[in-house]
Amino acid sequence: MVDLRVKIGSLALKNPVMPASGTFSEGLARIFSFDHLGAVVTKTITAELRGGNPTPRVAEVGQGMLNSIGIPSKGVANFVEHIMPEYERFSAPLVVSVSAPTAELFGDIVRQLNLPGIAAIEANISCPNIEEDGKAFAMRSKSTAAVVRELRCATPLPLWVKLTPNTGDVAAVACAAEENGADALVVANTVLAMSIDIETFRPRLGSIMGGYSGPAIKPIALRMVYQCAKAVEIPVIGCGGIATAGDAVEFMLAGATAVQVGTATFIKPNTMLEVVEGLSAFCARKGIARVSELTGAVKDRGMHVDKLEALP
Amino acid sequence: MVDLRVKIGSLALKNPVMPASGTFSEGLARIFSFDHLGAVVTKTITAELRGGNPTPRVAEVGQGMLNSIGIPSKGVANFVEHIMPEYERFSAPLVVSVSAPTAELFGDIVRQLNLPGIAAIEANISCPNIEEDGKAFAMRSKSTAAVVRELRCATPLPLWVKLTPNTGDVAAVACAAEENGADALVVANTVLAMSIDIETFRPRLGSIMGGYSGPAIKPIALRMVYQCAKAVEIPVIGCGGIATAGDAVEFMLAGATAVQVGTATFIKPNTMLEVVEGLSAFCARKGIARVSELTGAVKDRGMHVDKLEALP
Amino acid sequence: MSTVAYETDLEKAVPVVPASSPAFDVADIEATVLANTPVNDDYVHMILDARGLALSAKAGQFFNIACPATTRDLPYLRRPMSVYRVVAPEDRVEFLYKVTGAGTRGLATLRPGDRVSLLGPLGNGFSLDPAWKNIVVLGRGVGLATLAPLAEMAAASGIGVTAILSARSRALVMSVDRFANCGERVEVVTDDDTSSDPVNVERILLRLIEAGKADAFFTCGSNRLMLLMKRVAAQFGVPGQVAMEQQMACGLGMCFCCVRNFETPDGEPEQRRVCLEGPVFKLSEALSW
Amino acid sequence: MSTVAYETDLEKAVPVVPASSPAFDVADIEATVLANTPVNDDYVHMILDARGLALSAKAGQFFNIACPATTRDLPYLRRPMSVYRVVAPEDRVEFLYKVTGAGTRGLATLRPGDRVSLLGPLGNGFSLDPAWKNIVVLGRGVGLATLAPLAEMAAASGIGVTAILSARSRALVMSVDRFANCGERVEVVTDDDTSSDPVNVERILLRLIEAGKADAFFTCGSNRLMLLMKRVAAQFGVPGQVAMEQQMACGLGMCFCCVRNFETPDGEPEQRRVCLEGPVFKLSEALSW
Ligand SMILES: Cc1cc2nc3c(=O)[nH]c(=O)nc-3n(C[C@H](O)[C@H](O)[C@H](O)COP(=O)(O)OP(=O)(O)OC[C@H]3O[C@@H](n4cnc5c(N)ncnc54)[C@H](O)[C@@H]3O)c2cc1C
Ligand SMILES: Cc1cc2nc3c(=O)[nH]c(=O)nc-3n(C[C@H](O)[C@H](O)[C@H](O)COP(=O)(O)OP(=O)(O)OC[C@H]3O[C@@H](n4cnc5c(N)ncnc54)[C@H](O)[C@@H]3O)c2cc1C
Ligand SMILES: Cc1cc2nc3c(=O)[nH]c(=O)nc-3n(C[C@H](O)[C@H](O)[C@H](O)COP(=O)(O)O)c2cc1C
Ligand SMILES: Cc1cc2nc3c(=O)[nH]c(=O)nc-3n(C[C@H](O)[C@H](O)[C@H](O)COP(=O)(O)O)c2cc1C
Ligand code: FES
Ligand code: FES
Repeated sequence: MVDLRVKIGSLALKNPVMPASGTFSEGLARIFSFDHLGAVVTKTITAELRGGNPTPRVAEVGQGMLNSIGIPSKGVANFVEHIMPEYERFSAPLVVSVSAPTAELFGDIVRQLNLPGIAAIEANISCPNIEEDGKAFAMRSKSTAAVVRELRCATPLPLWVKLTPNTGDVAAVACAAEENGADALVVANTVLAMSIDIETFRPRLGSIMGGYSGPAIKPIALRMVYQCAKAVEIPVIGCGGIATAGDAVEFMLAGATAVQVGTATFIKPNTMLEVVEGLSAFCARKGIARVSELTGAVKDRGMHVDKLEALP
Repeated sequence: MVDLRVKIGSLALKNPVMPASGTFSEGLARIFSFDHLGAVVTKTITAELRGGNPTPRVAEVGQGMLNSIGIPSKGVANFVEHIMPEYERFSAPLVVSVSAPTAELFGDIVRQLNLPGIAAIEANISCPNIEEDGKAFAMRSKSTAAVVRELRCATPLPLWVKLTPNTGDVAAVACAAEENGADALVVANTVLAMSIDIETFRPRLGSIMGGYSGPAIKPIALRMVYQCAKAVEIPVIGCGGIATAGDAVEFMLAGATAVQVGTATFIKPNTMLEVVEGLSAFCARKGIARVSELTGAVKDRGMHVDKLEALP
Repeated sequence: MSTVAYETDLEKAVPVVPASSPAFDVADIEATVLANTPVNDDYVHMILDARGLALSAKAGQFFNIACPATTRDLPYLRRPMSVYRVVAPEDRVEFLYKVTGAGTRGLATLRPGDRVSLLGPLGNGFSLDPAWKNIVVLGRGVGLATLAPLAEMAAASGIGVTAILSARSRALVMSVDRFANCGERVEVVTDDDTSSDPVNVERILLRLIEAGKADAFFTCGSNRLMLLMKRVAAQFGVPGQVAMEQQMACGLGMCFCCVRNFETPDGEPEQRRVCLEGPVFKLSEALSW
Repeated sequence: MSTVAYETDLEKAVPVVPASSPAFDVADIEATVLANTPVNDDYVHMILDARGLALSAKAGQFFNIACPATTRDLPYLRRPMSVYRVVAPEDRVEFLYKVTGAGTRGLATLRPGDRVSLLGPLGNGFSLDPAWKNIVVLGRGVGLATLAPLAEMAAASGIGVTAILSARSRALVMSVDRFANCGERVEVVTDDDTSSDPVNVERILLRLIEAGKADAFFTCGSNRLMLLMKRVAAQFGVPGQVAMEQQMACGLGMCFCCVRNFETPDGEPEQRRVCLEGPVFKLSEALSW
């Protein structure tokens, strides 16, 4: 029997597999029980009520998709009253993803979520900081440091910080999050991208640009997990294009302690279960007793990164 | 007859299709004549002699590839004596891609290339600036400004500046290049990425990380072309994942004046010819007299970018 | 399946899905193609051998189908398809689709014996009020695929059906036999002879209302016809249902890709997910698309 | 073809490739599959109907083949494959490949009548010195596919051939008939009976040199055997050629993906492109891989 347990800081998970925020809801419980998952992660919620983006909100592009869902939200009270109870019957720890337009408001929302039944907070800081120039917090070390510091003061819960792949220096942002009290990093969110319908000349998304996800972004997310895991001591949770157990192994080898499955669930709702089972089978075949041994086990010693590639 | 001519600043091209640097050589002339192309662009050359990177230098990842070729170079003299003459027999203007480790050395190399037979210089500034912290010039506006200023003083030839998609703010870098005298921008180079062999636990590339290219990166490059074309007045040349005439149309709608075809040539050596013919057929069907009318013709008026996406 | 393992062949995972548990009302199953035959230039009729939950699909519900890659296309997302017919005792689920883009081109390459992944049944189907005696079904294009099983369900409940089938030309009207077979009155209106003109369709609806043949309205497949039916329904207080389409990713209410605007009974605007809250909605709450 | 149009169906472009011009010695052609038959558990023999330049391929040259997508794999890059046989008068080009990963799994799904894109002929093939009377060919695994046409080419030039075929077991030695048919001496050595042991292979080589049957050495398919042959060749001054493999993208010398290290005659290290400068190299300049 392979030991699938992993630890994200103080939080023990029965296995390293969980959904990515926004690609998962109670609806999936119509297909399998969340008891099989390492954790569940909610769609990002905000304190303010938010409507939705214009349609179309999705475009298929190659082996991936663009979305411009944005973060429609019915607020914290609605979440606590209506959404949270849906997860009570499952043993998987509940991670709540939150967002806010200023560091202070980030503090406010997590203070409202210091509740039994919530195992950790995932701060989606890939959203614009409206107090500065509107760039996402996670684009720069400085704004990341500020928001994480605020969050750290505001919650005693384990604090996961989710980074954006759109920054030029993800390792520096990762360090800023660690130094200011993050317990773990989620690497990463969607890649900003675009598609145009050449028949109508119109952007394929109602919001012109949107987030690219799915297998196509896997090598980019994997590279960032590798860079972040080298840069920080706290656990890194890999996310981006994971669709098979082999992908999960690859992210763990690169340095991830756990993985999040996003878009793949849309293509094959059972993906997370298959990843759990496949990780176990892989370790068994390789004679690996604990899945956690995979973390950072990439054999890169003696290898060097080419200095003439465009290294951020 | 559709008019396929486009102008990149003062340089008139018979059509908007050319190869991307490093994905093209005289070898392709064994399959078709370069007279059919808008321009030819050489593999990046450097002044200093450079050996190659360790193998493996290529990995197939989904609908794209990673490469860690780096920039092996036999120097300028070898280029002028042995490579340039190979292109003399073709009517397509010759664009020479150059790179250097400091702004000053960038100046030095282009001074040696002020030769008849060279129609333009493409500065590949996605290479590390060894005088600063080793980050690629094109990662930041400041280092971009410095190197473009130097280049502008050093050459009277049309100066194209090729940007990296790995920066967090490509539009700002584009502006820095324009303000300092670039005649055109090439958007963009490969995306830094990684892949690990889960059987051997070893990185798939000898240099651990490498450049991601092919259809998988198209929506990212397209987004950057759109952002850059909105930000600058000079022509933008689109590059990244273009494999069909439809892709070329998409890049032109987003704001590109011309396009470069890279990896697709490896998959289908005739791709550039097919794109030229396909552009003509597309315009004919749509009743468009000049292909240049496609540039920036995306119908985005009245549409707005969602502020809650991770906008760089 | 369009999901692909790029990597080393990995141990085949055995999913731990207790599909028989009552809490689980949706399943991702592998069905086997029995037939996949063009009905005319555009439309293909696919018959699958399926098991389990799939056989419980009701009129108006749909499946999210994984479309195979071809030499030309690599469809990534699944495609939602209304159930066209279920013959539960024979383990058969059928679809009728129009070959349009990457996904349906892929579906069209399936041969008998091929396997296809089917997620469902999804969404809320049509509902029939036992008090109704006669209903009117108005459809166009591929909307007929969605309405055909509704007509049969009504017939099975002893509800009379008048079907108004609209199309460009007579040759393109499909499923006339399916509608007629269950003893329904069928009116075919076409663009060719201008009988599909809204004015004429409205005249037919009014006639049916007058004749007491319109206890409820049902429509699918045309925005224009939906708006017409909605107006007439409001005017005469006829209850109605419409099956909507919207681009989807998950089909399960998770991604919020498939929202459309609706109006609540008090006239407030509201975004709803077509996959979860629909695809069948109250005609009175539906808005133009 | 693994290139795929994700977008709207675009006007089919007519390439302006003057394939008949003498300057153009490589072409990307569509060949038709005549047969694609397993020869044993691992290997498949593919026979294509091809035209034009493809029929000029020589032993040691190769084609870069576009492998079809399957439900499991979406190979993106082309795969280089040595020409196994060309029967120009019958428009036939043949390959022998081992089913290994995404590309060859895709190839294995091809059926007679299917089309496959073939770029070539590429690279430099083997060369024979008319002064040679007898050569020795040493191969293992899929390397035999590369060497088989060389043996035939030699036989056609009146050069005697001794073929040493190495394999895990007798059952896995392919093409023995192809080698034997052209009147060659064939020695099969296997791991099973330890006859494939380097010591034994060296003994055979020495015997052939002594017997005057080794005017030149040729090898493909095994690093170990290549090193052995290189050592013996150097010791006895026998000229030699080796066909190398390396992962490729373009196959045309453009991308520099396929470099390997070699040593020049003066012992200097040098990187060369296997696709352009090779795949056949002087044995004396080849290095271990
Ligand atoms: C609930 C529901 C039931 C449906 N039932 C049927 C049916 O029974 N028969 C049938 O032929 N079609 C049906 N459709 C439309 C179907 O899902 C396909 O989208 C459509 O056939 C075109 O897909 P494609 O892959 O061929 O085209 P593509 O151009 O490749 O599609 C690109 C993307 O746009 C989406 N898309 C394109 N057209 C539509 C549309 N009309 N509605 C929703 N998304 C669209 C596709 O799903 C895909 O994500 C239904 C749609 C919905 C939402
Ligand atoms: C000049 C030349 C001639 C060849 N001739 C033959 C032949 O006649 N028969 C045959 O079976 N194979 C031959 N090969 C190897 C062949 O190109 C394939 O790479 C190999 O069959 C495995 O490909 P795959 O797609 O099944 O495996 P995958 O694991 O999917 O391959 C992944 C990548 O690695 C590359 N790769 C894997 N193995 C090799 C290899 N041994 N050499 C080069 N690249 C490799 C593939 O091309 C691909 O880019 C030849 C290679 C070269 C360079
Ligand atoms: C439809 C959709 C909605 C998403 N919503 C959110 C969200 O609310 N909060 C968030 O942090 N990430 C969100 N994401 C990003 C995912 O959590 C994930 O980071 C990204 O999709 C990359 O992983 P994947 O390739 O496995 O999908 C969303 C992604 C998709 C596709
Ligand atoms: C094998 C290979 C080598 C490359 N070498 C160079 C180079 O020397 N200089 C350069 O500016 N870009 C180089 N590039 C990047 C391409 O020019 C192009 O920007 C990138 O591949 C994206 O375009 P594509 O997706 O069409 O390939 C190289 C790309 C590949 C795949
Ligand atoms: S398709 Fe995902 S919510 Fe409807
Ligand atoms: S494969 Fe491109 S240079 Fe050899």
